[in-house]
Amino acid sequence: MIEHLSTPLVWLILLPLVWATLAFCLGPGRGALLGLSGLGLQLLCAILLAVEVAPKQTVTHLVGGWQEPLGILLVADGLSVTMLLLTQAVSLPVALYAYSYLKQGQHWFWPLTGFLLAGINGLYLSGDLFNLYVTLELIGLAAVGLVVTGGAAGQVTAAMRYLLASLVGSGGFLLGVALLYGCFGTVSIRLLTSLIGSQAPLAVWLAAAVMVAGLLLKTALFPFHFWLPPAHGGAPAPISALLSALVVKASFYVLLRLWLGPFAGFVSPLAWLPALLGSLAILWGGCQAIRAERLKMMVAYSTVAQLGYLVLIFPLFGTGSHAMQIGLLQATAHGLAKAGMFLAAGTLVKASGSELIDGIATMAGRLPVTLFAFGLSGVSLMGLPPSGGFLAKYMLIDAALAVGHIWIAVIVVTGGLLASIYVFRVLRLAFLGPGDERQVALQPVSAVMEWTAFMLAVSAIVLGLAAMPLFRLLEGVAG
Amino acid sequence: MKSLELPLALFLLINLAAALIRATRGPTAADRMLAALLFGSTGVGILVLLAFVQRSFALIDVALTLALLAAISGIAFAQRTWGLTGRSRQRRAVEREDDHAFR
Amino acid sequence: MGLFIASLLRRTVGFALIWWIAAEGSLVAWPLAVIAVAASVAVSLRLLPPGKASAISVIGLAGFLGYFIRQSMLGGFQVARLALQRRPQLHPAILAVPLTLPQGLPRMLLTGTLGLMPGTLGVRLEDEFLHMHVLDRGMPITEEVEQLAAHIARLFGVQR
Amino acid sequence: MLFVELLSNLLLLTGGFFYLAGTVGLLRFPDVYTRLHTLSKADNLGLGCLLAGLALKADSLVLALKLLAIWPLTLIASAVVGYAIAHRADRLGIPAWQREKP
Amino acid sequence: MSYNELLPLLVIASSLLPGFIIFILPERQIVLRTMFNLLGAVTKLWLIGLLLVGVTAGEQYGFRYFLAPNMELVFKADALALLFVSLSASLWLLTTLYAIGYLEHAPHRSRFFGFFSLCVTATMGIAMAGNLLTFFIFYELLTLATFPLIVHRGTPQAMRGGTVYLAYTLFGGALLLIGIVWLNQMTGQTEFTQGGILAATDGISRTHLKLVFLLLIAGVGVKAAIVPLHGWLPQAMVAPAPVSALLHAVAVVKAGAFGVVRIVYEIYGIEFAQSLGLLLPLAVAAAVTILWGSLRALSQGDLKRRLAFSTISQVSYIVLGVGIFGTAGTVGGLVHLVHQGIMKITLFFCAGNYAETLGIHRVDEMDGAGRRMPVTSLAFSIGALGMMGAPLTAGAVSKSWLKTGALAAQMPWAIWVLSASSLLNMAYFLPILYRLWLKPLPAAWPHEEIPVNGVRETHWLLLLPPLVTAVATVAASTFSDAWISPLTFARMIMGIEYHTPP
Amino acid sequence: MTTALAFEALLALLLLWSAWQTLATPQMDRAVIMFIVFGLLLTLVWSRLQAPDIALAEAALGAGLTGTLLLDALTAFRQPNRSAKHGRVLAAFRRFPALLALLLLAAALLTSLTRLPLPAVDLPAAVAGQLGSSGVSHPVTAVLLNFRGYDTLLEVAVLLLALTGILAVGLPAERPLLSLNQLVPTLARSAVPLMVLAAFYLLWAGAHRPGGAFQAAAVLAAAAVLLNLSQLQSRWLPTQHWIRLVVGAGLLLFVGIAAALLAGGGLLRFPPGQAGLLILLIESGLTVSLAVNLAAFYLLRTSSSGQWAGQEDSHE
Amino acid sequence: MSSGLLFAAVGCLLLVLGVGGVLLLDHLVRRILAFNLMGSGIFLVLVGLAQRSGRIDPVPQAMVLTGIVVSVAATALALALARRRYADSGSTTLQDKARREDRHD
Repeated sequence: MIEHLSTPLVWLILLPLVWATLAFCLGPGRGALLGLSGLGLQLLCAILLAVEVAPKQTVTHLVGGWQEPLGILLVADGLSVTMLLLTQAVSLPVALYAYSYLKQGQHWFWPLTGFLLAGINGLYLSGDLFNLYVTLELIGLAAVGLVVTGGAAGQVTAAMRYLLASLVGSGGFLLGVALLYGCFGTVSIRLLTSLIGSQAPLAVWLAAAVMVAGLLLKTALFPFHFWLPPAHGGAPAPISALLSALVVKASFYVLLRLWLGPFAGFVSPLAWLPALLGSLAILWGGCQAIRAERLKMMVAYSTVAQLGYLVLIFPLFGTGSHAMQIGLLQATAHGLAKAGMFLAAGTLVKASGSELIDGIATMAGRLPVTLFAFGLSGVSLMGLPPSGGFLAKYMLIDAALAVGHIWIAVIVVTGGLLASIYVFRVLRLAFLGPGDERQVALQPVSAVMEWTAFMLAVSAIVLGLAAMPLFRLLEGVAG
Repeated sequence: MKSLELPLALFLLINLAAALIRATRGPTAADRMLAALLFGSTGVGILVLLAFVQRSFALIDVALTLALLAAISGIAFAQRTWGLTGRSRQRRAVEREDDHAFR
Repeated sequence: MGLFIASLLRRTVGFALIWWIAAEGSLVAWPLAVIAVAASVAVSLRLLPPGKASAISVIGLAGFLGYFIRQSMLGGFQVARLALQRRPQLHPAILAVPLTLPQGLPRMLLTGTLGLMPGTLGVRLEDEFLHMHVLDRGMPITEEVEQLAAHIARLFGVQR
Repeated sequence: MLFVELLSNLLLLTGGFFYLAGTVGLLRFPDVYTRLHTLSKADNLGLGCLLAGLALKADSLVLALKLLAIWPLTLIASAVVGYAIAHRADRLGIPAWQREKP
Repeated sequence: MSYNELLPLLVIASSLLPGFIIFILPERQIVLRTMFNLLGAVTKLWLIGLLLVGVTAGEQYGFRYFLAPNMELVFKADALALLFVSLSASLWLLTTLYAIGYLEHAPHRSRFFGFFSLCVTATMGIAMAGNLLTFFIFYELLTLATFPLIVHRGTPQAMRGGTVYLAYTLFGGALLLIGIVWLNQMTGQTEFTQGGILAATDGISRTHLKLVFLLLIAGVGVKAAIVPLHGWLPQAMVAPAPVSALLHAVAVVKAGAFGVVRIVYEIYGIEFAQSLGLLLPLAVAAAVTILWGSLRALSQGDLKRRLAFSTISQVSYIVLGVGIFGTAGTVGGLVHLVHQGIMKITLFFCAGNYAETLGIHRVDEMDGAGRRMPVTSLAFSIGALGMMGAPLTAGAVSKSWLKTGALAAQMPWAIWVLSASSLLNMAYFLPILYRLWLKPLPAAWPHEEIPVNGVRETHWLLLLPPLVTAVATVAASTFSDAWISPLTFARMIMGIEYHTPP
Repeated sequence: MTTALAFEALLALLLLWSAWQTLATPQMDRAVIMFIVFGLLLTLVWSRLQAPDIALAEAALGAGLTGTLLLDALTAFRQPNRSAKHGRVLAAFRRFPALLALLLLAAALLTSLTRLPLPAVDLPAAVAGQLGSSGVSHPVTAVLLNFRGYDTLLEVAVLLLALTGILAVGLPAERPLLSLNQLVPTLARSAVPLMVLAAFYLLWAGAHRPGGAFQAAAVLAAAAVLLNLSQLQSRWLPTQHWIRLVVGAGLLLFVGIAAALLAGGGLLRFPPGQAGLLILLIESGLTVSLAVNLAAFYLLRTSSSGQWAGQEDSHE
Repeated sequence: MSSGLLFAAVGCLLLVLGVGGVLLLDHLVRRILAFNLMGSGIFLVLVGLAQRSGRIDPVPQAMVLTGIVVSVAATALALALARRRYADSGSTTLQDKARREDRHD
């Protein structure tokens, strides 16, 4: 009985639901302690689940005790556990930061975040397409709610645009679910994978097309990225961190699952398409980040670029390389680094009172910890050693050259150089000499805000030195 | 003798199609709303007919619910919307409206 | 107090009857039915506190219903005739008729019912007058309103 | 039995007729007020006949009653909505349509 | 973890940990910071001593660690590594001492010394890297750690210098990365192995190998400042004197030159590289750099800029030595790796002293400074003479070995290049010496900051390091046959590389 | 048969026409009315598709809540709101690729419908087979609360989340009604008790025939809307904590039962014996909290000194 | 042609109409309406396809109920955002006011 009750997999979904609801009942601005302790427990659950999954490769849970196709199957394998660990590991420090950042004020950060995490965790554990749709909507609405937290007019517009994009995206996904159900009579990913062969009827092709398109829209892959920069760049820093580090990964994860699962039989000849979009994303995002005037906008465009790397792995599946591991490593490294960078950017903005990159000049030098956090995150984003970003980049180039995709290698290297331009654009400000006229009084920022960003950035670096457990966890995953 | 329900339902539907002309033509928003209300009451009729056609008496519950709630959007339209977003002549009418005091 | 209990009983029976009809005679989950009826009665008592106006006489109701159904048939026929005429013989106008019924429910019922009666449609209810839109000015509007008002007065057992 | 069926069908057809009349009225009548008349009278009568006709065909008494219970609901609804819209139209200063004097 | 695995890691940690601690220390904790700095430097020297003893005795020191499947972090402390490690570690100690004096009242010292330590750490990693991946990791780390030092002053020129530096080195890093991955694709590994890893492999396109060589050399050539990749070095002159010392002698350009050595000898293998026909172009590039650097140095009025172009020229001696097929040339190159370091750091220390004490930045301001600052000027003169290759200085030793090598390799043009370079060196150093000693004192110094205090012409911490390195410059020549001398060590390495001690 | 086909075809045409009108009619209030019409037609479609549960939901929501919500929202926009006219031709060109893509999508979808494989999995049979142990006898409810109860759990969370989101966006200030007549309150006074009864009925019906918590909640919410339209129920303020408590309680009850059932071996694993009762318990809780939740979409307003009340009136 | 298939086809058209509306129209309320049309279209496809052989399938029906709830939630949130957008900027679209011409008739 106790062993049933202590299924970490289920609690990863229930815990955030419970604390989000309780926080909602408590009212605006409250529920921080609930949220933080819930997040701590979630992290524990994720670790327990990882320990459980590592030897067995998959752990499943039948909701309601009903077998597929009648019931919904929850599945945890290396892939989902990695994402779950990332989610909890990022959200806990971000929540700590938010606790300090949002201390006063009437906001709904805690319940929204709780629902967001329930959605994300549920998504990573779901083995059922329709259930994935519900979690996608949960994530989408929570993210939109979070974007408006803070209340500026620009954020409302960004949130509206985000909501519409998100709804169309999940609409496409649901249409695909409908078509697949019509063809096969089930929405279980596992059953569908075994049912769909390489000779798919037109309806299945269409299902794949609309689902992929919808998910790309939600992932904000170029040219579907239009909604991301204003939404991520405009929201308060901890929220931007959550959105950039976690939310866009969720739909990418579904894309990955579908690509390697039900659609594997017939989509692989088209793998160049997402990779092409990814390449364009890297170049476009990089250039826009360089041109950005506002600090957080720059970081948001950097997300557009970094998401491009994720889809570059698609042509590499089935070539004997560690494509899946590379993708996950990149996702993890980006998640940690981007969260760290957004938090650091938030601290800089808050301390200097200016959103402009030039506006934070000389402020940076007075917040060394934050600056280090920004710099270390930047190291990972640029793909410089020793960082998780570097490992992913190196392995990506390696795998691409192995199959003769030289263009991928060139894109990756170019992307790294573009990233270095915009990262150092900020970092150099820290070294500007004293006596600058733009110098303004430093608004006080709490140590928690500085150190949480730092911890995230450091973990992005450490990931580059301790990635082997991740690879072992992912050993059994297909791809 | 062939059952009369389905042809009658079709007939009512044709009625609705005709009413849709009113809904499209207007001219005032209220005229369109009237068409919508007609859709409501005719819809109830079609629902009960369908209940007998398909021998699915749960549709009577649907009809009941629809009948019970049919008034709400009409009232909301009359009390909250009409005239506020219409033509400018009506807007001027709103300006002289003294019903604000009613609350 | 007695009034309250009478009202309570009447409404309970009424709602129970409605439940019974809706549930198509099934009494399987009677505890839920009890709660449902209790809740509806409670809501009803709150929204429509028992009072003079809400005490309806059964005979009055029967008379009213008979009159009403007959009149609404007539109303339907009249509209059908007008609608299907080659040139609809419409002579609409907005008229005001004096009100003889007491304030409250009776007047509401009058106004509402008039909308279902031949040729009349309430437009504005004021203290002393009811403004109505009529399809044909030539019709005996005042008589019709008088008749209806009489029925309603009987229904509620009120003086006019 | 035959009589009941015949009556029922007759009622259904009558109902259909009133519906038709309501729709035609909605299309042909000149202004909001007059159209409201068709809606609140013809349509309701049509529905009433329809329900009565179907009630005769119902398998059980209680089902028949349930069908008939729909009618008062729609009556109340259309009476109130009709009044509400007419009231609002009046408030907006929309005059009643008058036949142009030749 | 065994002792032999641990020792290389400790060498790295001995500067990494103090670096971290220094970052955390508050700005005003001067004593504590100095203590950690010196403790780290001394510990490192001691550890390197242990390594030296062990390596000479034939012990193997190394450490391996999997970063990812097929990605191994490999450290190995072989003789070549130790040559570089000991040079950097000793000069780090001196530079630290110098910097403590130099930055006595400057702001941001925590930051400065922290990144300084990181720089040295990266250099240690580069030196002890056991494969190209490890080399690359520390190579890029060095880029990151030096940037804050170059822009340390925060002036617009410093910013520009830093930006140019980044543009060059990051681009070079990208080329290097592609080269490494490509090579890894073709060979399956990039471990530094005596005699190279390519000779044994078959079926690899020679064109591809040549392209990869180009990529790799271009990658490391940026830091080694080979023309036309040298543009950043003169710009980086705006950094404080200890940083210049670091860039020119301890870490950066040396890392590039060291990379050339590793790639040519231990990846391609000298004989295989020769058979691919890669050495001659390399030597030519080096020769061009030598001449170009010297020529440009002639026209520089700013002392540090002149020294910078001198470095461009001098570092390519090392590359030239490598490019000359044969043992003697290599010994010349390797020994110059050390010698150039000692001599150039002397010159930069002195230049820093002039600037810090008297505010002298330009060559034409140096008139009579020898009388005001005799010790500094003596050290400067020794360094300058060494650069010219004057007898009894370290420069003479390296040049003679290089010339021998060139002769042996039948590249007589190289001798002409070296001689021409020596002449040019004289042309831009002798005027300075003339001004120092023979010109009269000026009426006032541009910006005298530190007044004369008895015999001490300036802060003693500024004085000690150049003295030590000047003495070393002489000693390296005088005792060139001693068992501990750089020359002996270089010959030992060559013995291992060519299996025939020269 | 042909009559049936004609009926369906006409229904389909009407549905598409009303949808088109919703998008194409120039004025917003017309669009909303056309959308209400669309909802009514959709109810008929669902009935024709033998899906009375969905028809009920559509009817309750479309007639009661969505329509009023949309009509209410229109009052916020003071101006008549035609779509922007500028650069129509240019816009058409800009939109041409999108239109082409949409047409292609439509063509592809329609083509794909003509060549569908036969479903390999017979899910209806599986549902029928396990219906006996699901605790309810109505298959849709069995799927909704037992077989796929987890979806429903998350769906309730979505609804609560939307409310949170709305609170985060900020609430507009209450606007007075344009006009009020005395008949509407009378209607409300007599109809609302019936609606309460209907809600209970739908809740009760869910166990063995079409109906259920959500439909019941929609009817209750509609009742609240009606009360507000008749000025019997003032708008709710965010400071009324009971609203949040009630809304949260439903979800907590659901999660609580789901978690408690973990002890039996699985999330939401109803023991066959108690399944019926537990499902009824969950549904009852949900009815109340969903009703408050849905009603709050319409009723929650800020007091005039609220978050952005002042801004709204500044446009005239 | 079964009624399921017919309405699935109608659903496809509705969906395309809705997507086009969400993407190409500018008035926010209309885009919200379009989203609802799109959702209804998808729901029709889901149930219609599953029931194309005429047999009732409760699973997609239950899914559609869930979907309806989700789209009601989304609609409510979207309306709140649209109102807020108008209150903040006086604009009923996502474009900035400066770029638009007069919206009056």
